[in-house]
Amino acid sequence: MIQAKRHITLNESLGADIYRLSIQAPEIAAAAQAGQFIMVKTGMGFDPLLRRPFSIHQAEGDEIQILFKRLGKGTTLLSKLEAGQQLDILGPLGNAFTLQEGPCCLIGGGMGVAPLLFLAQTMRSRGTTPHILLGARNKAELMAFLPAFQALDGSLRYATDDGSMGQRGFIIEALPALLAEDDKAKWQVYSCGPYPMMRAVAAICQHGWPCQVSMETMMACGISACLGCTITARNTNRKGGKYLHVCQDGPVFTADQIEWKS
Amino acid sequence: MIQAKRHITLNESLGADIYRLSIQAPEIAAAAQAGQFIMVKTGMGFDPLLRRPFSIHQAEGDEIQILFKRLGKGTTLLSKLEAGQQLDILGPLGNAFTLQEGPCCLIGGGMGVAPLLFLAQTMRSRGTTPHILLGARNKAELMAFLPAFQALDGSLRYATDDGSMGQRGFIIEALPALLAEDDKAKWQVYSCGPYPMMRAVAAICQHGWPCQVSMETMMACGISACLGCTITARNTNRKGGKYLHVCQDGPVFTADQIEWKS
Amino acid sequence: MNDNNQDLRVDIGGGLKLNNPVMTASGTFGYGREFESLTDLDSLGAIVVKGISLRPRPGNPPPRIVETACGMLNAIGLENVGLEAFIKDKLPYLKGRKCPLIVNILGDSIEEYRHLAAGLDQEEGISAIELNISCPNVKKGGVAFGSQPDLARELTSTVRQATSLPLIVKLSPNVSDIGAMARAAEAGGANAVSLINTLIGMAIDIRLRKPVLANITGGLSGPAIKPVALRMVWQAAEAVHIPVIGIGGISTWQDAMEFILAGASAIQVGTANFFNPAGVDEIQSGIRRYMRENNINQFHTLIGAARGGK
Amino acid sequence: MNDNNQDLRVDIGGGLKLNNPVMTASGTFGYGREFESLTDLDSLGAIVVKGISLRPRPGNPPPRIVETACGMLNAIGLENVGLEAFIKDKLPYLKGRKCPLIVNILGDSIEEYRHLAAGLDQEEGISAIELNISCPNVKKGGVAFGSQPDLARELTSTVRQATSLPLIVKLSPNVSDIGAMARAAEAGGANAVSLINTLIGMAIDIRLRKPVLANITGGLSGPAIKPVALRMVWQAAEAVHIPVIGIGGISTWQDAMEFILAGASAIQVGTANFFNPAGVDEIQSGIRRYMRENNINQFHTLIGAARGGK
Ligand SMILES: Cc1cc2nc3c(=O)[nH]c(=O)nc-3n(C[C@H](O)[C@H](O)[C@H](O)COP(=O)(O)OP(=O)(O)OC[C@H]3O[C@@H](n4cnc5c(N)ncnc54)[C@H](O)[C@@H]3O)c2cc1C
Ligand SMILES: Cc1cc2nc3c(=O)[nH]c(=O)nc-3n(C[C@H](O)[C@H](O)[C@H](O)COP(=O)(O)OP(=O)(O)OC[C@H]3O[C@@H](n4cnc5c(N)ncnc54)[C@H](O)[C@@H]3O)c2cc1C
Ligand SMILES: Cc1cc2nc3c(=O)[nH]c(=O)nc-3n(C[C@H](O)[C@H](O)[C@H](O)COP(=O)(O)O)c2cc1C
Ligand SMILES: Cc1cc2nc3c(=O)[nH]c(=O)nc-3n(C[C@H](O)[C@H](O)[C@H](O)COP(=O)(O)O)c2cc1C
Ligand code: FES
Ligand code: FES
Repeated sequence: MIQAKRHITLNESLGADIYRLSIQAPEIAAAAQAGQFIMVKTGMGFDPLLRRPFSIHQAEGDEIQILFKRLGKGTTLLSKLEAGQQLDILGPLGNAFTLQEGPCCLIGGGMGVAPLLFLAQTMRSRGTTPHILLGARNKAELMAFLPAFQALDGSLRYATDDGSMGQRGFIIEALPALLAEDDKAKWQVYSCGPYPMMRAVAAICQHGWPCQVSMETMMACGISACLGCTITARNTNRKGGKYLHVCQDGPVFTADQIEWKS
Repeated sequence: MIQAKRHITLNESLGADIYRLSIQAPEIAAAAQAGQFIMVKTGMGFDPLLRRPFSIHQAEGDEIQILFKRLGKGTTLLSKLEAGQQLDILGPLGNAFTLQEGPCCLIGGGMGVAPLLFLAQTMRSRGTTPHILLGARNKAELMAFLPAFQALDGSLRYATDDGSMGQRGFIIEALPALLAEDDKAKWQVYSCGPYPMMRAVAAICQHGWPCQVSMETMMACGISACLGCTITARNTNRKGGKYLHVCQDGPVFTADQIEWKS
Repeated sequence: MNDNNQDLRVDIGGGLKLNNPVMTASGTFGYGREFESLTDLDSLGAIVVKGISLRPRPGNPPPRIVETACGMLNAIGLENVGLEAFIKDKLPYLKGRKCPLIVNILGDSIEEYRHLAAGLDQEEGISAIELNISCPNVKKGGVAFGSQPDLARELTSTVRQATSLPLIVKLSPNVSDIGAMARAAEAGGANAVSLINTLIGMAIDIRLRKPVLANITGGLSGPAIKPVALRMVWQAAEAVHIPVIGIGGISTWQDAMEFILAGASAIQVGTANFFNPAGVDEIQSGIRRYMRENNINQFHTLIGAARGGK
Repeated sequence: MNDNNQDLRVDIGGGLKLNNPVMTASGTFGYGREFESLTDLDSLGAIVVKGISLRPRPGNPPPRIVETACGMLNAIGLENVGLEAFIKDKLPYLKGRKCPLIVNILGDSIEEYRHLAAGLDQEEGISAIELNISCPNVKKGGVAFGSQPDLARELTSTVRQATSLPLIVKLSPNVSDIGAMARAAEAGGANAVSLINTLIGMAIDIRLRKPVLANITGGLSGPAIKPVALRMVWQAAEAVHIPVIGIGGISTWQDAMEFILAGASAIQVGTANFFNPAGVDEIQSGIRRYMRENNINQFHTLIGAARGGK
C-alpha cells in the first residue's frame, strides 16, 4: 500500500457524466487485484475534506484506471483534472474478489461495473470466460462503459431502465434464466451495483449459488483506522462483533455475510 | 454595483507569481473609477470561504482587468483559471481617488501599483501627465507590471529592493527630490503599496502636500455589511466613531485621516 | 408548474407570520439597504438588522475578522449607530420595504435592555424584537446572561414586560445544555428562540506570535459550525413548545432544509450573505422547488419532519 | 544547515518526555500498525491508541460517519477490542516501536475506569494513560463526567490512585467553562490535560428526512473546529499549571504552531490522519523548519509564546 502524488495520464469524458481516469502508479498496478480500490484526494483545500474511494477499473503496465461518475463536490473536482496534473492517491486497499472454479456470472449496474471489468480481465487471463450482465439507466450511461466490456470476448447482455438500449428494465431479471441454463453447475456470481440490485442478486443466489458482492459505505480513511465504514453482518462474527468494516473486511463479501436491509 | 458570474477573457502569467486577469463585465467597466475594487469568489467550495478584494487595474470597453499576485489559497485558485471560464464578481466597490488640480505624483510598490495604472490612464485622458514612481522587490516583479506603465507617456522612475533593475532601494527615496523639483507647486501625491511605504509617503507629505493613500485590510463582504474592515482614524469622525471602514469610507483616504501605526 | 401552489407562510410566534421562512441574520446584512441592488429585499421572510444598543458603540479595534477553514471569526464588538440614530436614519428606509423588520438588541445591563425594548415599542414598522443575550464580544454583563438559565429567564421576562412586540430570544451555543437555555427563554415569556449565535474561537498569527484579532477571541460563524447549530436546533425544538429559528452556517437551500426538518420554523442566513449576497433568494427558491418535487403544499408540515419517532 | 540544532524534546508531565511534540489522536490512528507503511511510527512524539474499554464494544450501528464543511461527524460508538484483546493482540506490536505509547481509556462507570487503569498499570511498554471523560457517543455515564467539574475531579483522582503511570485527562469542548474543567482535572491529580475532544453535531438527510447518523448526533472533528479548540487551549493554559496538549483540526504545521504558541506543550493530530496519512511527518518537519528559520533551538521556549501580556 502506498500513498503518493502521481501523474494523471488520461481523464476522458465518456458521456452521461462518466469519466475514465488513468494514473501512473506502477506499485499499485503491480499489486492490485480485482475488487480492490484506491482513495483519492480530489482537491487541494479542506472542502471536500476526505478522500474518495474508487474501485480499480483496470490495472495494466504502469497504470491504473478508475471509472467514475460526477455526483458531488469531489467527483466534480476530479472531472476537471487533466493529463499531466498530479493526483494524491492511496492504495491498493481492501480485499479482492475470490476466484472460484465453475462457470461464472458478473452482474453489475451503474458505476458498479467499474471493478467488474478488472475482474473479467483477470478471469480471461486465467482462461475463464465469464458471462457478463450489465445494467444502466439509459443508452448514454450504458455507452460510457459498454465498449470496454465488448472488447473482451465472451457472453455479454445488457439492459437499460428506460429501454433506450438493450433489454428494458433491470438486468437482474436476466439472472435466473442464465443460472437455469446450466442448473446443475455450481455457478459463481459476482456482483457490484446499487444496493437494491445486489440485494436482489443475493436473494436469487441464496438458493444455492455462491455469490460475492462489492459493498459501498461512507469511508473516512480506507485503512481501517476510523472504524466508520461499517455495515451490519448477518451473524455475529468470530470476534464477537456484529459489524463488518467495508475497507478492511471488504469491499467484497459473500452475500450471506450481510444483513440485507429492506 | 452588480454581482454576477462573468467570462474570463484573459489570464496571463507575468512572472514573479503575478497574473493579469481580464473579465467581461460591461456594467462594471462603465461605472468603475480609479481606486475602486471588486470582490471575487475564487473557488467553488467553502474553502476559501470569503471573496477576495482586488483593485481595478484597467477598465476599457466591456472589460475590466485585475493584476494579482499568487499568495495563498484564493490567489492560487485564481491563477489556475482560464479564458472562457466564469468568475463570480461583485463590484465596483469603494470610493475612488479624487482628482485634484496641480502636478501629481503616483507612487506605488508591489501589487499596490494595480490601481495606479487605472488612475494614470484616467489622468492622461483628462490631459494631466502624472509623474510615476514604482517600486518592486526585484527585476522579475518589476517587469511583470512595468511595461503597462511604460505604454503611457510621461515621467516614470523605478527602483528594486535588490537593485536588479532601476535604482537600488526603496522608491520613496526618490519622492522628496521630485517634490523639491517644483517646491512652490501644490503637488498631489497618490500612493498605494505596502503599509510601511504608505506610512513613509504620508510622513513626507505631511509637510504640506496633499496625499491620498489606498488602504488594505481583511474584508468579509466589501459592501459595508460586516463592519470587519476597520482601520483606526487619526481623529474621531463626525459620527462620533474613531474607526474607518475601508470598503465604504475607502479604500482611498487622505493620509491625514489615518492613525499610522509604527 | 405553478409556483403559487406552494404556501411558504409560517408563524414564528407572538402572531408574527412570515411570507416565507428565509430571514437574514443580525450583523450580516447591515441595515438592509447595503443589499438593495443585490437581492430582492421585499421578498425576504424578514430582515433582522445589526444589533442595536442604547448608545452608539464604536466597536473593537482592528483587526476584527479572520478567515478560518470553512468559516470566519469576527470580533466586531457590536459596533452600531445606537437607538436614536437607528430610528432616525435607518428605520425610515426599512419601514418602506414590504418584508417584516426584526430589530436585534443588546445591552450591558438588564436596565439597558428594558429601555431599548421600550423605545422600540413606540415605533411603527417593527415586527419583532430579537434579544441577543449571547454576544461573546462584549466583556461585561452580556456574556453571563447567555450561559446561565436563571439570568436568561430574568432578562427575557424584563424585556417581555417592556414591549408588546413579538419577542425572539437569541441563544448562545457556548453552553453545555442548550435545552435548558431554550426553556429559560420560554419560561421568561419569549415567543420564539433563535439559535445559534457564534461559537467562541480564536486564531494566532504565527509570524507575529500573537492572536490575530485585537480582541484575542472572536465569534466563529459560517459552514464550519453548521453541524453544531443543527444539533442545538434539534435539541431546542425538543425542549420547548414555542417556534425555533435556526441559524448557523446556512449557505444553501439544502442547509436550510436540514434545519427545518430538524424542527426550525424558519431560518436565518448569516455569513453566507458576505460571499453570496444573492443566497437568500436562492435558498427561498430551493425550498419552494423541494416542496414542489415532493408534492408538499404547506411549508409548515415540513417543520421537524425528520424527528419521526423522537 | 544541520537539523540537529533544533531540540524538539518536550516534557508533558509526570516525567514523560517526548522526542518531539507531534502525537496522533485517539481513534484516528487505529492501533498504529495501520499506518506502518505510510508514516514513520518510530519518529512520532507518541502514539495514542483508540479508546479501550474493559470489555470489547461493538460500537454503533451504521451509518457512523458523514462529511461536513471542512470537517466530519463520527458516531463510532467507541468500538474497540477491549482490554484483554488489546493487551494480547495489539500491545506486542506497539511495544516494539521506538515511540512512547499512550493508552486512551473509557468506561461507563468510575469502577470501570479504575479497573482499566489498574489493568494497564501492570503492563510493560505503556508510557501514559489518557482518560477520555468526554465521549459524546456513549449515552450513559461518560457524558456527565465531561461536563461537570466535580465528577471530572472525582474520576481523575480515582484513576490517579489506581496507576502510577503519567495521567492525561482529555477534556470535552461541550461545556461553557473549559477552564473550570481543566482545573478540576488538575485538582484530581492529572499530570496533563489534553483538549479538545469532538463537538457534538448532527446532519440530516433531506431526501430520507431523518438524521444521517444512526446515533442521531455525532462528534464533529477536523479543520472546522480548529478555532474553537485553539481558544479552549488558550483558556486551559491560563487555568492550570500542568502541561496542556492541543487537539482539534490540526492538519498542517502552521496549525500545530498556533496551538503551541497558544500554550500547548504538545499536540495531537486526529482527522488529518485520514486524508493525509503522512501529515504527522510533515508537521514535525514544519515545526523544525520554523524553529530553524526563527533561530530557536529549544522547542519549549515556544510554548505559550503568543500569550505575551496575558
Ligand atoms: C469501495 C468503494 C468503491 C467505489 N468505487 C466507485 C467507482 O469505481 N466509481 C464511482 O463512480 N464511484 C465509486 N464509489 C462511490 C464514490 O466513492 C462516490 O461516488 C464519491 O465518493 C462521491 O463523491 P462526491 O464528493 O462527488 O459526492 P458527495 O457530494 O460527497 O456525495 C455524493 C454521494 O456519494 C457518497 N460518498 C461521498 N463520499 C464518500 C466516501 N468518502 N465514501 C463512500 N461514499 C461516499 C455519499 O453516499 C453521497 O451521498 C465507490 C465507493 C466505495 C465505498
Ligand atoms: C481594497 C483591496 C484591494 C486589493 N487589491 C489587490 C490587487 O489589486 N492585487 C493583489 O494582488 N492584491 C490585492 N489586494 C490583496 C488581496 O486581496 C490579497 O492578496 C488576497 O486576498 C490574498 O488571498 P489568498 O487567498 O491568496 O491569500 P490568503 O492565504 O488568504 O492570505 C494571504 C494574505 O492575504 C491577505 N488577505 C486574505 N484575504 C483577504 C481579504 N478578504 N481581504 C484583504 N486581505 C486579505 C491576508 O493579509 C493574508 O495574510 C487587495 C486588498 C484590498 C483590501
Ligand atoms: C460579522 C458578524 C456580525 C454579527 N453581529 C451580530 C449582532 O450584532 N447581533 C447578533 O445577535 N448576532 C450577530 N452575529 C451572529 C449572526 O447573526 C449569526 O448568529 C451567526 O453568525 C451564525 O450564523 P452564520 O454561520 O450563518 O453566520 C454576527 C455575525 C457576524 C459574522
Ligand atoms: C473517527 C474518530 C474516532 C475517535 N475516537 C476517539 C476515542 O476513542 N477516544 C478519544 O478520546 N477520542 C476519540 N476521537 C477524538 C479525537 O481523538 C480528537 O480529540 C478529535 O477528533 C479532535 O481532533 P481532530 O479535529 O484533529 O480530529 C475520535 C475522533 C474521530 C474522528
Ligand atoms: S474507512 Fe476508515 S475504517 Fe474503513
Ligand atoms: S468588508 Fe464588510 S464592512 Fe467592509
